[in-house]
Amino acid sequence: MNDINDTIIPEPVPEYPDWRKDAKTLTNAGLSEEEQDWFCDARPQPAKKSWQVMENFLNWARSNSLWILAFGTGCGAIELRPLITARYDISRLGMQPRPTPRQASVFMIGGYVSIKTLKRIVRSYEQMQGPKFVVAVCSCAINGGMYWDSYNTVKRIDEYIPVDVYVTGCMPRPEAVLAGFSKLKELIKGGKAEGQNLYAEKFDWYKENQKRVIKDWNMPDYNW
Amino acid sequence: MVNPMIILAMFLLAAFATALIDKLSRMLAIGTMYVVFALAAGLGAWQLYFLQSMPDAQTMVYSAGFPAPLSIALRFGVVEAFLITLMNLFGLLGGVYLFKRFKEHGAGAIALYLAMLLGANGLVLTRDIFNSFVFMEILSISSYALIGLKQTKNSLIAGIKYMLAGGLASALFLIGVIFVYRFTGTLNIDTWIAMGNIPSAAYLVALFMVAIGVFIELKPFPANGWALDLYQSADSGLAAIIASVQTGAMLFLFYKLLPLFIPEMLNIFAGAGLVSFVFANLIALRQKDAKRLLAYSSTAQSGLLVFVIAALYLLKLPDTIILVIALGLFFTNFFAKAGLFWLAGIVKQDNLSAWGVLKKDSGLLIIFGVFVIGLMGFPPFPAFFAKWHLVHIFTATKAWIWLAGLLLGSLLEVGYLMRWLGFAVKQEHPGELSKSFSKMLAPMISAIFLTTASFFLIKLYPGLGAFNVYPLMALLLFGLVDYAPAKLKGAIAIGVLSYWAWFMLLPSLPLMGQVFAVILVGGSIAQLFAFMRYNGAAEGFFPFLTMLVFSFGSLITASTTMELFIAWELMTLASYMLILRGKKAKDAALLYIVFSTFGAYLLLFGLSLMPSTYPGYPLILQAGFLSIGWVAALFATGGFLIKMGALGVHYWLPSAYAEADDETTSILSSVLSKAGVFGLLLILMMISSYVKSNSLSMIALGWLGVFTAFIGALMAARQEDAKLLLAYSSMSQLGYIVVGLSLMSHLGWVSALYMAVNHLFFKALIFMAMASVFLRTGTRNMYEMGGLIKKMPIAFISVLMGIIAVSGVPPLSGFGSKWFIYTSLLEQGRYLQAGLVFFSSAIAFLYLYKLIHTVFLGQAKPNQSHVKEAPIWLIIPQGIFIMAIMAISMFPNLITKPLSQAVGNYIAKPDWLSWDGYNIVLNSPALHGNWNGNLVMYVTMGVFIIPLLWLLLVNAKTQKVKQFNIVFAAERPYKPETTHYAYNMFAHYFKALGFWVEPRATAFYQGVSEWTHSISATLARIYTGNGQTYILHIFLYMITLYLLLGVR
Amino acid sequence: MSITLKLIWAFISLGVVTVWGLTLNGIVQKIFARVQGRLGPPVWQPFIDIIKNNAKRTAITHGIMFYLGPVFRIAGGIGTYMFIPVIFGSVYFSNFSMSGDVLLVMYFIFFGQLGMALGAGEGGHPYSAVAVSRGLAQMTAFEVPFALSVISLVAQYGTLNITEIIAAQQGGFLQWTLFTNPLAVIAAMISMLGMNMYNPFSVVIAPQEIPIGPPTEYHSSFLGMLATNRGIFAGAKLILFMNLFFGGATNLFSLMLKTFWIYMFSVFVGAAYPRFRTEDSIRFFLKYPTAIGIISILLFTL
Amino acid sequence: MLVLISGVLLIIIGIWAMLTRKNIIRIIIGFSIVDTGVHMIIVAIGYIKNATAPIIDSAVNTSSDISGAVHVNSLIVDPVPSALVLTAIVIGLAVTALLLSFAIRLYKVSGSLNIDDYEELKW
Repeated sequence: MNDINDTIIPEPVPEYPDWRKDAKTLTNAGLSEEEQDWFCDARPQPAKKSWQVMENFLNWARSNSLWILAFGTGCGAIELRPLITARYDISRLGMQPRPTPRQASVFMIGGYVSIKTLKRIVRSYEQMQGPKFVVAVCSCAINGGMYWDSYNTVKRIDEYIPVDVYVTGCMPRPEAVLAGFSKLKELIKGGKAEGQNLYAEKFDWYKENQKRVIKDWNMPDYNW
Repeated sequence: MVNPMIILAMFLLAAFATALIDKLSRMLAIGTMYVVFALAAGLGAWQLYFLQSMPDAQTMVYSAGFPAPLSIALRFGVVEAFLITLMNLFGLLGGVYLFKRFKEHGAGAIALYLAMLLGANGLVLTRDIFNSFVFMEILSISSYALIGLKQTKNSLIAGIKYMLAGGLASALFLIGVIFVYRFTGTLNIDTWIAMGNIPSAAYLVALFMVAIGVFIELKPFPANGWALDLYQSADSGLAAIIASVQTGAMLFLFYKLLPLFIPEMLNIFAGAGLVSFVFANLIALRQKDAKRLLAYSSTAQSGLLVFVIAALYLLKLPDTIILVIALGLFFTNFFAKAGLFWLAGIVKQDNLSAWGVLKKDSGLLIIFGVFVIGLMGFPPFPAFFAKWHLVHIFTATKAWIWLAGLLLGSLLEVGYLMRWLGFAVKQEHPGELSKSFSKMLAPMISAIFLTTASFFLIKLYPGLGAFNVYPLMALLLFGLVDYAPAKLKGAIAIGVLSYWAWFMLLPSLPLMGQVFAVILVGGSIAQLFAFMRYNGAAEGFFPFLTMLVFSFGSLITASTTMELFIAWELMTLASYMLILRGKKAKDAALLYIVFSTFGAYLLLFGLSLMPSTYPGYPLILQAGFLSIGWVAALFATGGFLIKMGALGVHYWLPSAYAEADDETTSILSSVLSKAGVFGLLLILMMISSYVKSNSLSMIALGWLGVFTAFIGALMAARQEDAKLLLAYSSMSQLGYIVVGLSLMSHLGWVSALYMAVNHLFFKALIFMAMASVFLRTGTRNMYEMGGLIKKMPIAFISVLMGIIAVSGVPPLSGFGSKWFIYTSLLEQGRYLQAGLVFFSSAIAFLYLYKLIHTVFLGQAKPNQSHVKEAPIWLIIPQGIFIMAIMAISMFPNLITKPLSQAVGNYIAKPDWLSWDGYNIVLNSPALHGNWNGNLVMYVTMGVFIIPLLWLLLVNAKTQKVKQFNIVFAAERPYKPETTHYAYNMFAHYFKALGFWVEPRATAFYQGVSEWTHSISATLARIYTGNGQTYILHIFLYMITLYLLLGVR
Repeated sequence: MSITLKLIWAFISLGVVTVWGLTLNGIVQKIFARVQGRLGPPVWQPFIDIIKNNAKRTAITHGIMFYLGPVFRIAGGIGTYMFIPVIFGSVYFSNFSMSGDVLLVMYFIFFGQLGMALGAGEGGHPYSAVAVSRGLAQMTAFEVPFALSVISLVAQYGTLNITEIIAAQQGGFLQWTLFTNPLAVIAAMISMLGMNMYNPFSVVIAPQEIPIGPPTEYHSSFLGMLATNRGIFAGAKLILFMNLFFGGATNLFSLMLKTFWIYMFSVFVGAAYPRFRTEDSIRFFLKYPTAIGIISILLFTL
Repeated sequence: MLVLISGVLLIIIGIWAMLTRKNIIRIIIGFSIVDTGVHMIIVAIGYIKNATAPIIDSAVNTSSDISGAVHVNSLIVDPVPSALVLTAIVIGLAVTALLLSFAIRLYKVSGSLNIDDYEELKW
């Protein structure tokens, strides 16, 4: 059932500009004057971990209570249905879909990410409370897949939000997705799934990437 | 002893001399005329003084030195002297008012005016019927001629109509006189009376013709079209004199003739007078033209007076009583009606809605108010006392139809007069007043005279305590200093009222009275702070506020039914004025006063059925021993329930509460409604000897209360206007009080009083907080607000405390009231009522959440970013009430024990109710239960603080975010308006239960109103404007009365 | 008993009910899963979820009332529990039930709901307010049959005191209100379906429609606190029902047994039925259960 | 008796005129006729058949008693109504005169004597 070969662990992005030097002060630049009052403008900060024994215990709890954000961003989201229903039943692993990003801890990117969807993905991701994890499912989320030369699809999702686990396939079978989640659990238990802190540290870089593809940027820069 | 001939001679001499003097100097002629009036009035006054010192003096004077049949007799008794004084005073005032006319028209006008007054004076004095005819004609002809001075089309044709009608009336009179003469052989009225009844149909017909001749001149409905036109078109100064002096003189003539009439005739005239009173008032209801309205009002009033003297005569009451009552009515009318005509001349606006110009001169506005309120028969004006006694007399003689007619007509009168007052106070109008010293003097002096007389009347009236004067004194004194800054006046008012309440009111009361004193007076004083927020003078608040508070005091201390009623009416008046001060409160205030007056009349009738009380001891003390009949109780209860806004008669409540100024609404809701509770409790105490909890009536009252609570809560839940919501909430809460009172048990009354105290605290608290919100946001629509918690945290805390208390959630005191109500209901086996109470109290959550959510939570609106916390003056009362709520929540014994003790004086505390520390233990055979408010408070604090500490520990670093940082289906919101869930918040609820809140009361009252207006409009059609039709009316009227009389 | 000892026992009893309530929640999830042909999460899953939620590293707040909402909620749960005697005859498990009678308990239930509604309101999310309005509307309706059945108990036993009501039911299961006043129990049990907010009365949290209702904006330790309260509050309500209608419990074991089966009633119904709309559920509660409640009162008064 | 009946008849005619004629002057004439009728009634009431006028002259048979008081032995008409009618006539005249002057003024102001043209003041 578990075919781990389908799973790819992403390499860290090799090079990026020295964002600390180039850091522009983002003050909800995309918003009009009036709208700025309605959005918070605090940057996300990297979170500190507690002492190790405690952190191990908490990581165990986190890995056994993975709440998925029920936001089907692409066709791969169809795989979530067999996962949560009788045949695969991820609830036995302590996982369940949550309708609001506030309460979810795993964001499953379900395939191709159009630029329009990216906007929503970014907002939803930023509204999730840390520690938060991203599982990118389908080839399209890894390299664009069949949308390789599309004008409207992003190719590497981890340039925009940090991804913990990729699951390849077009589409991956539920078993593969399940294997991906198992991998994620391992990573969490090992304390290696720190995408949230990565995002906070490289916030400006991520923002720059996001803004590069999203032309009509009318969102706040800090989607708390 | 003054020879009345002197007066007549003086007038004649002056009238003839005028032509000569006018040649010398016009001013001198006018001056001479004034001197004559002054002298005549002085003679009348002197005669009064003389008769007072020598009561047995001979008052009959014979013109030619022979006794009656051979010469004309004049009488100059007390009544005549009084009337002469009044009339000549009036002649003087009216003369001053007409100064410009006299100056313009010269000797002719002066002579005519003198002749007119001569006629009036003669008519009063003479005891000879033919002489009466002569004076009548002098009076009439001079007034015809004076009318002709204003040569406009309308004035002239009205004059012709008047002359034709007057001529016909005098023709009838004359024929009647000559036939009576044929039977009696004399023209002296006293001799006629002495001859007694002559058993002849022809004689009766002749008498009838004499009477109808006079009666037609008194302008009875519907034979009065000519008079209406006359009043409408004539010069206001002249109309004033005709309405007062001419009517007065004719009335007195009618009064002189009364002893001649057989009972059937008296009956007919009383009935005709009453019909005139009711129907003229009914038609007046839809008048838009001020002078025509006054015309209807005048005819109504003369109808009332005819009715009163005829009816009282029929009841064979002593002359003194008839005269005192009739003069009470007459005196008020005399000044008020003429005063209003004079004002009409100053305002110079036909349309009622244009009377807003009066606002340009607050003095005139006050005068206008005095006249209108006096005319309606509110205390302290003499008409009030007259009506009070009339009602008592009619009740005692079981003259139900007369009573009903009297009250109905009075109610209609209140309707249009108050509408008019509303226009004058509220409607803006750009017009100008035509003011001049001569024109201002007359209304001013009559207003002062009327007020002073009333003031002395209420001060000297036998059996009225000093407390009844306080409200009026407060009104007067604060009215005089109304230009002072609001803060100063507020401080003085609070100081004075506190001193009075603490040192004078409280010590004079039994415990139950003290409870109500705390609620009514204490509650008001605490809220007075809010009125100090106004910058500048804030005219119109403090006179009526202090009047209101003092009238609460006199209500509680009232020892007789009359004191009670006076206090009740003064309270109503003061609250009406306060409501009227609201920006758009014109219609709401009218609705309030009409309903209140209706309630007051029910109450008046109820009170008139009550046995006499012991003056000097507060009713609340006596109530335990007094016992009244169920009819009295029923009507009085009806009156009080209207003030409380019980279901069915709640129609006035929402709009009045909503449109009054915010601070006023707070007082209305939290304090004024408790006055109704006081009254209801009083009535229940008086019937407690034979009505028990399981009586059908009390169960019915209980259901009324429960449904009031239920419908009130449902209605509140569907309002979008915060004040309307709170208004319906008040209605609902008062429903609980009614249920509690209806239980007639110790526990039930304690629960009602506990609820009353609680309602005062939390409703005042919420209203004060909401007042500050309205002040800052400038709107009352809740959906236009939102997120104000960050801008106005204190207001939020107040509302939060308030709604926790309203909803009855422990640990705050609200739960206590719920606990008491349930236990008292269940203890008496009122299970189903308890069930519905529970449902209502659950519905309360709907509107309370709506209130706090849509205003303080949710999305803040961009246009309210400037909003800040309210001024300190609004926060002080909130602080007081929060502390009060906390105190009685923490230590419920502070209030439950005194209440139980107070109730225990009337219904003994049962053994099974006991206090164990703070634990109230109920061990009745029917019900066990307990409540320990103190412990609940501690437990709640404990279970609240521990999780809070945990959360602070775990959640130490929490990012504070802004309003749009919400999960919005991966999108971002674009407008706070569309993101704030507020409008029609409980749509689904009313999809299911909407049929309960269909506006049935509204439909009913609007139907009543439409029908009244339609009838009024239809009736008004008989006045076609055609002079011939009016002549026909007179004939048909005469024939109808004749047929009704049934003389064969 | 000294106040300190009392407090300690109250804490112990609170711990017991929390554990039992959360376990029950776990069992319920398991049962729902089995009904749907799944294995379902482990029974201890609610505990893990609570730990995880409390262990979240970040949290946001919309304001002071938002912050206090869960505190109100859990205070309402604990308070409700504190005012109920848990085990009949046991001085240790009577909590602070001497503070008041069943009326106090019924009204204290609102404490948490009101506070939560306010907190959710300050969250600023329209769905929270929508859900609160649904919840309140439904609450007014289902409280009616419950109140009527409590009134019926008053008519039957002449007391509002919970301990006295339990005492009246002692002496064999035939003395339970269930058998002495079946109509009242039926009304109350139907009303409990509404209180527990399982189907068919789950329109308040309706996850597919208004993402889980009032707690839409709640997360991290706030959510953890709410989840803890689910255990305590469920336990408190079940114990209340057990005390009123099923003879109370004289020991911990019979408490668990009875509360389990009382809970199962609404779980079974919830697993089997679809959802009502708000107005439909209001109409439902105000028709049959209310009528049954009224009849049960009339039977005892006439 | 005849005077009485004719007086009543005059009143009826006068009233008929007042009610049916549209011209104000005619109405005033009707009023005047009513007035005259009333006066006739008054006179008729005081009249006693075969009696003389109430003036103590040769037509009246008088006698004096010892005290000097004069007794009238023959029938005389009641003087009071006659006195009254004089006053009434004066008053009636005044009213008629005023009415006519008003009518003239009215005609000057608005150019019509038809009473139907003056219905502005109503309801």
